[in-house]
Amino acid sequence: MSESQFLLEARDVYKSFGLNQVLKGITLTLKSSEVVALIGGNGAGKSTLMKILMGIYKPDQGVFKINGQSLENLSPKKSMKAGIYMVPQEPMIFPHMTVLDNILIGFSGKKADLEKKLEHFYRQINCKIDLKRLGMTLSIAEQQMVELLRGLMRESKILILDEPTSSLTFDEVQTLFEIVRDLKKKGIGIIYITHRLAEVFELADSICIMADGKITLRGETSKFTREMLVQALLPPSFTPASKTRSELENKIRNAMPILQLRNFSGYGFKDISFNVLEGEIVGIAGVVGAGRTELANTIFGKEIPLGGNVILDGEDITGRSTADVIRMGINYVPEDRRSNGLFGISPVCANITSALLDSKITGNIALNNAEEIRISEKYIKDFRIKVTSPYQEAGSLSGGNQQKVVIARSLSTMPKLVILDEPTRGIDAGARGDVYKIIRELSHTGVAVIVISSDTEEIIELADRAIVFCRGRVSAVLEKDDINQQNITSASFGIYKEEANA
Amino acid sequence: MLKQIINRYESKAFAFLILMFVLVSVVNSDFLTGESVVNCFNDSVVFTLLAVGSAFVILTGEIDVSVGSVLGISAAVAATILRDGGSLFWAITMAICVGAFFGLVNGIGVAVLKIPSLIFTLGTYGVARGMVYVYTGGAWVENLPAWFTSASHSYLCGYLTWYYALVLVFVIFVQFLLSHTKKGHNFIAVGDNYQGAELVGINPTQTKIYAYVISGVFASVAGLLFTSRIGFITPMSGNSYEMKAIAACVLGGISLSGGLGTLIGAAIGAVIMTSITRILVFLGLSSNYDNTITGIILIVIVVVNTIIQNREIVKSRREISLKRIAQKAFIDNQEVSK
Amino acid sequence: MKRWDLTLLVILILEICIFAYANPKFLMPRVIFGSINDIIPICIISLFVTMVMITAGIDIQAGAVVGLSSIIVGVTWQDLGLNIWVASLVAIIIAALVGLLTGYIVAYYQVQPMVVTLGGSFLYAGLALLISTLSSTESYKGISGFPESFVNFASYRIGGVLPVQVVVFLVMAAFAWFLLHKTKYGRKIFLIGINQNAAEYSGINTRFIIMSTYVLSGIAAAVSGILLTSYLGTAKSDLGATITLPIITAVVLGGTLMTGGKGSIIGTALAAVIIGVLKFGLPLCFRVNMQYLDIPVGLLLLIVISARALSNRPEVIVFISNLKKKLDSKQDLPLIKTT
Amino acid sequence: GDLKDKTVAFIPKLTGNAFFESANVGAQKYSKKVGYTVEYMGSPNASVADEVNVINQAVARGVDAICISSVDATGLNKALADAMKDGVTVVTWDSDVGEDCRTLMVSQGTPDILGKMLVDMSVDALQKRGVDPKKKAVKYCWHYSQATVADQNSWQKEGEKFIKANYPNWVNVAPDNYYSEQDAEKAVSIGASVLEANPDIDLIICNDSTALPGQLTAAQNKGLNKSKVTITGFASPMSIKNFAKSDIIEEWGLWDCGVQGAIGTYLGAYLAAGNEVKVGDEIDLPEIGKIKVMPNDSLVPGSKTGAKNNGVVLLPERLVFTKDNVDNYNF
Ligand SMILES: Nc1ncnc2c1ncn2[C@@H]1O[C@H](COP(=O)(O)OP(=O)(O)OP(=O)(O)O)[C@@H](O)[C@H]1O
Ligand SMILES: Nc1ncnc2c1ncn2[C@@H]1O[C@H](COP(=O)(O)OP(=O)(O)OP(=O)(O)O)[C@@H](O)[C@H]1O
Ligand SMILES: [Mg+2]
Ligand SMILES: [Mg+2]
Repeated sequence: MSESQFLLEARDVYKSFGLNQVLKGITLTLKSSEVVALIGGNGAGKSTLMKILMGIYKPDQGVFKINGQSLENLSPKKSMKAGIYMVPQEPMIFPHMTVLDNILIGFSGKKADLEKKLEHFYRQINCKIDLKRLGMTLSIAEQQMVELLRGLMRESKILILDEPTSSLTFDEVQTLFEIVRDLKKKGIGIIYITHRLAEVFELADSICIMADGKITLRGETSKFTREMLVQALLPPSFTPASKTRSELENKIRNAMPILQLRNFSGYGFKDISFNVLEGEIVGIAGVVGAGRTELANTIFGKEIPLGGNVILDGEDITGRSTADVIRMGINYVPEDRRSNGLFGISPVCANITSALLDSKITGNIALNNAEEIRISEKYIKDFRIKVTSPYQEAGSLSGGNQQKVVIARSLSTMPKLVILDEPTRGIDAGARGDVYKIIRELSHTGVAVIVISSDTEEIIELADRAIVFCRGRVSAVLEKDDINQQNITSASFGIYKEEANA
Repeated sequence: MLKQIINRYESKAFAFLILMFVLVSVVNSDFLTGESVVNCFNDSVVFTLLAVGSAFVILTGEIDVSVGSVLGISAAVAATILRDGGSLFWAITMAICVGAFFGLVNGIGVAVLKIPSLIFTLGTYGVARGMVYVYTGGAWVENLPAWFTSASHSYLCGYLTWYYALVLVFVIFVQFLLSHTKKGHNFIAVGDNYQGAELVGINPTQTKIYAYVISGVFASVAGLLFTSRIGFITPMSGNSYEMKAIAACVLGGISLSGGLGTLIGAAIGAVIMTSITRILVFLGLSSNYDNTITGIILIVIVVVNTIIQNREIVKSRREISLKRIAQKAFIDNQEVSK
Repeated sequence: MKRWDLTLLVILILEICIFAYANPKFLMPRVIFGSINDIIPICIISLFVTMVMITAGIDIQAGAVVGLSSIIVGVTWQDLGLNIWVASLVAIIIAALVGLLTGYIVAYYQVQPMVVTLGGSFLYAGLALLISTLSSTESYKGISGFPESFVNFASYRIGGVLPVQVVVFLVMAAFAWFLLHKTKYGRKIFLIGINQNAAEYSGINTRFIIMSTYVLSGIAAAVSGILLTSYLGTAKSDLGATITLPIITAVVLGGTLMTGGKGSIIGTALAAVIIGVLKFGLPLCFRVNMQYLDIPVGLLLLIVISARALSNRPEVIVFISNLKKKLDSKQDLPLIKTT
Repeated sequence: GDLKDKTVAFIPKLTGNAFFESANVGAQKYSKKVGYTVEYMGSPNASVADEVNVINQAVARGVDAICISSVDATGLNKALADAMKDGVTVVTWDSDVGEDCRTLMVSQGTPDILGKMLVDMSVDALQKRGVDPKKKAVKYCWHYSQATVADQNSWQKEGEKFIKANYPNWVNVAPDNYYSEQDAEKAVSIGASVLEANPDIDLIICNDSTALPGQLTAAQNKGLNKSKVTITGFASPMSIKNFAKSDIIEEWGLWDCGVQGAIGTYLGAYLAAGNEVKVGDEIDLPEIGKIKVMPNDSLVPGSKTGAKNNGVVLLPERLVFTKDNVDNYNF
């Protein structure tokens, strides 16, 4: 009976997609009241393993046991019956259903009871989404919330959270942590997948590191240090880039403002005024729904402004079309890579040059293939994008490399200002380092950069100046030395007082 | 509750139908005799079944262009049996088997082999139509027993035929199942978000196969009613009905991208589609206008509806955004008042 | 994609070989070119519907536009007294406007293209009939008596062998190929089909491009309508009534993805010819009656598409690659021995 | 010449239509008896492009003669002229093409004969139910397949002319006519609407083989019969038999399309075998009898006739069916 000490056992799991062998004999165990953090680079196979546990993918091979009972031919139905539930990495919302239906679909039982239960969880996670809203009106963050509620409602014995915090902000992450701890007390086993190492130490009982389809390291959290994890995750040749601040400071001090916002208002933000200087990295922090993405979208001509001005290099570009704005010298890396960023079944080179199609560089009428390849290869080299050739399908790249492709696309137009929205969401540590390096190098060349991020560490690491949004307004402007976790957090909730820090 | 009903797309479609009737009555008061109005419904019985069957498939996010041909082959099979003195039971059974068979083939092709539905059903469309010719040798199936054809005009009450009454009750019943049972929800869920449906434990493959089988069976039942109503079967029976069935679904507010719409809507759409022919007669307009008017109604209704819908989506998104900022002001005021 | 084009080429050659074997007459230039005339409208239109479908749209009204342009040629020539070539130009312009309207509704109002063109297929067929009733010639008669130059145009054979229609098709295919695969415009079409949102974030004017593909397909339909009118010597409102589904079949068999983003002009052209040759060869060489042709064409579609879907399955790819490895290793074997 | 090894392609406007299928049955039976071969080739769609396609196929297949009912008066001319250039004999039946693009035409009658026949049947049936067609302002309408179908429209035109000339007091309630596009479902629906929209209608003429049974079904559904409304038209006897037996219809007509098919294909084989005919000649068909070649202008006034192998052959008789004689026919 020693076996049944495990809530879940998955042994020797193999899985390949065509010729791509993703899982090469994974063994994973989970006890009740245990939080196992599963970490690993993009494409390590974490989500694949979880989808196999959920019965969505069929494994090529593998033994699965729950409480010592072996399970065969898993299907989502069977897995759920066995007490497994996964909150997926990519939210799967039914766009034409209300939030209520979205959460309750697939449940049996009286609707009234279910609603009561739902109310309980709503209060617990402090969720404010209107239950009557349609799925299609939800932002990604809200979608993730709904997914989480679905998971909680299941009251399963084994809960899988696949990067649950990638779109959540600080306070919501804290709420989530409380919930996880609460569940743990109830004896529920949790598999927690994340790219944020801080979360691992805060939450996990034990850690599994996955690389190249295998578990390379496993042990109790107390036995690991942050450095050990980083070491285990990074590719052997990786050298982290260092910040050269003093050099930058001089540059910025004499710089001209590239972008000026004057009382700029739109749907989701109001009265925004700030400048971005040549070569400066401005971080925009804030909680979910603070209106940062809306601001970026409105500057980029995707939504109509409601007042104020956007001035780029002395020229008023308020309300111009996207194509115009790109021509004037702004480019934007959208936050939702899958739906707004990437041309999945198109080659990498076509992705990178897609924003150049209106410029003469790629030819007059006929497409200049040689030039296209030249440009693509330059970025592939500069950004160390891992591809077999510039003709590889972009969708087949790992998340980090996809993100680099999208960034390359926005830089290919030689913009004066780049806005990066959540540039490292869902990206592993290695790729993240690369992206940071790209951003810094960019600012060295005099390009102004705005980084929108919900990851406070990222703002601290990158920004020369941080602007914190709260409910559509600027609640604080933090100069370099004031950028820290506490200030950003308090400002995000609109309770930051400059005097207090002075 | 009342407001909800009024806001439903089906109610608007129904209102449009009534408006059509009123306009015609203004021009030609003969139309107002109950008979003509009720006959608009009676005449739609075949298309109602086709449209409702197609609706199942469309709700799951696929399409079925083989229904017209399946109607043809089922009708030919049933009619031949009846003409040769076979029993009604046998005719019905065989027709439904044929429909279910083609539905199953479609379902397997689309759901299991994952072939785009338009293409796969285009293939079965051709095969089924060709089989009508092979089966009948190109000849008409005529002289069906009178009891079978006269059943099509036996009336439940007034001018309402049994056929339409039964089909209507059936459609309402099926709609009830669709919106109030778990299995019913599956169809819409699969069309709304395939992977999401999979994740919450729905078997999308199975659901799609069901949808196609239902569509095939509905088409074959439509074929039976067609046979009974018409009394003879030509090899071209049901030709191009698939497009009209799809048009009926669209008029009834079913989204071709799946996950949105009701069977009631499809049934109303079918009545609108078939009424156009009749209405022209009453308006004294040449039948030459038939297709033109159908096309205009289809395009205008759908364009207007889409514009309104898209506006509403943008509006609600903007409202939500504005509300978020407004909350801030609210909190500020509170703090100040403290 | 290239692989699929090649597969289609092999299927076509196989088909021709089988037919030629069954009936050597099949290969006589006069016979084979004579038959090609009958499928040219489908071939030409499917080239441009390919572009529409790559943007993730669909055009099922092209057949109706064929009839509309034919009757416009007839009516403007006969009743308005326009020069026949001017009349043809008018037809092309009107078809382009029809495409523009359709494209506008699809691109700017975001109405589902299937619905708009379904409505269009009713509307333009209906309009064609109405226009024909305006003519002084009764609708049933078909407008005829066109000038010799026009009537002879479509049946003219260059060098006495190669029909002009085939040349028109080849020129349009080359044009479409260049446009789609070699220009920036074509690249935009692909990108829009793959991800319209991302294309917008790349600054591509997606709506305009989408609209323009419908204009092109409208023009292609008009060209086909004019060719048909010239070939038959008569203008009728129902000329294209039966070609819609064959067009879609050709485009998809040619490897165009229904969801957009993938497709090839060469593939479409080959597929259109495959279907045409099948429809001609079966009656000629195997005495299949034309009314049964839906079955083999339907089956061809089902088999080819199913085979393709299966061959793209991971299991099958693995199997094939294992097979390849085995074959390779077998070939290696003697080498090892000798060394 | 010998007809033995001659092959004739028998081409209908469309397949799957009762009229053409019956004609084919007649042609096949007769060819077996006489000893030539008939191949039935056609498209399920009545479209010019499709029919040209069928002609090209027949020529490519190497038939000796084509016997065709054209969907379009001019659209086939070029294809048929090309076929003749290739040495294929072209005969038309039922529906003609340009007179120089074929040899003989086997006609069921000129449009005015058939138009008049429709009106005559109507008048007879009206009289039988006690209506005086000379006195009463008979309300009538036409219901057939489509405004684009050549022969049906030409009969309607001539019939209408005949009515205007002989029964000027009649009233056409729908001068634009009703069309049901050979769609049976639509024929019933239109049929019912016609009866409802015009409750006092006296006469409906359905010169289309789908429209007639559809219209009769509608009348039957409404509980009408031949004493309340007169419906007549062209359709095969088999398809209307049951309606006649239940007294929904008094009489309807057609010609013996089986004989027409037989004559057409025979003439095709006969001319292909090298025989020559000219206007005025009589051809002796086994079991059918002698038929006379007439000039083309007996069908279309003003048309020319070639010196040899060109002209028109008229079917000897057109048939009117009633419930008493319908059992004598099986097509
Ligand atoms: N449905 C699929 N078909 C083919 N390949 C797939 C499929 N799903 C995943 N893969 C491949 O399997 C590998 C592992 O993917 P997976 O999503 O499991 O990685 P992950 O560890 O979750 O990465 P991330 O941290 O980016 O979420 C990747 O190379 C991916 O391309
Ligand atoms: N109804 C909607 N339909 C589509 N997108 C929406 C809708 N509502 C919001 N969004 C998008 O969701 C995203 C998140 O908006 P939000 O106001 O939360 O911006 P944010 O401050 O950048 O927050 P986040 O941290 O989630 O990026 C934005 O891209 C916004 O445009
Ligand atoms: Mg993952
Ligand atoms: Mg954002």
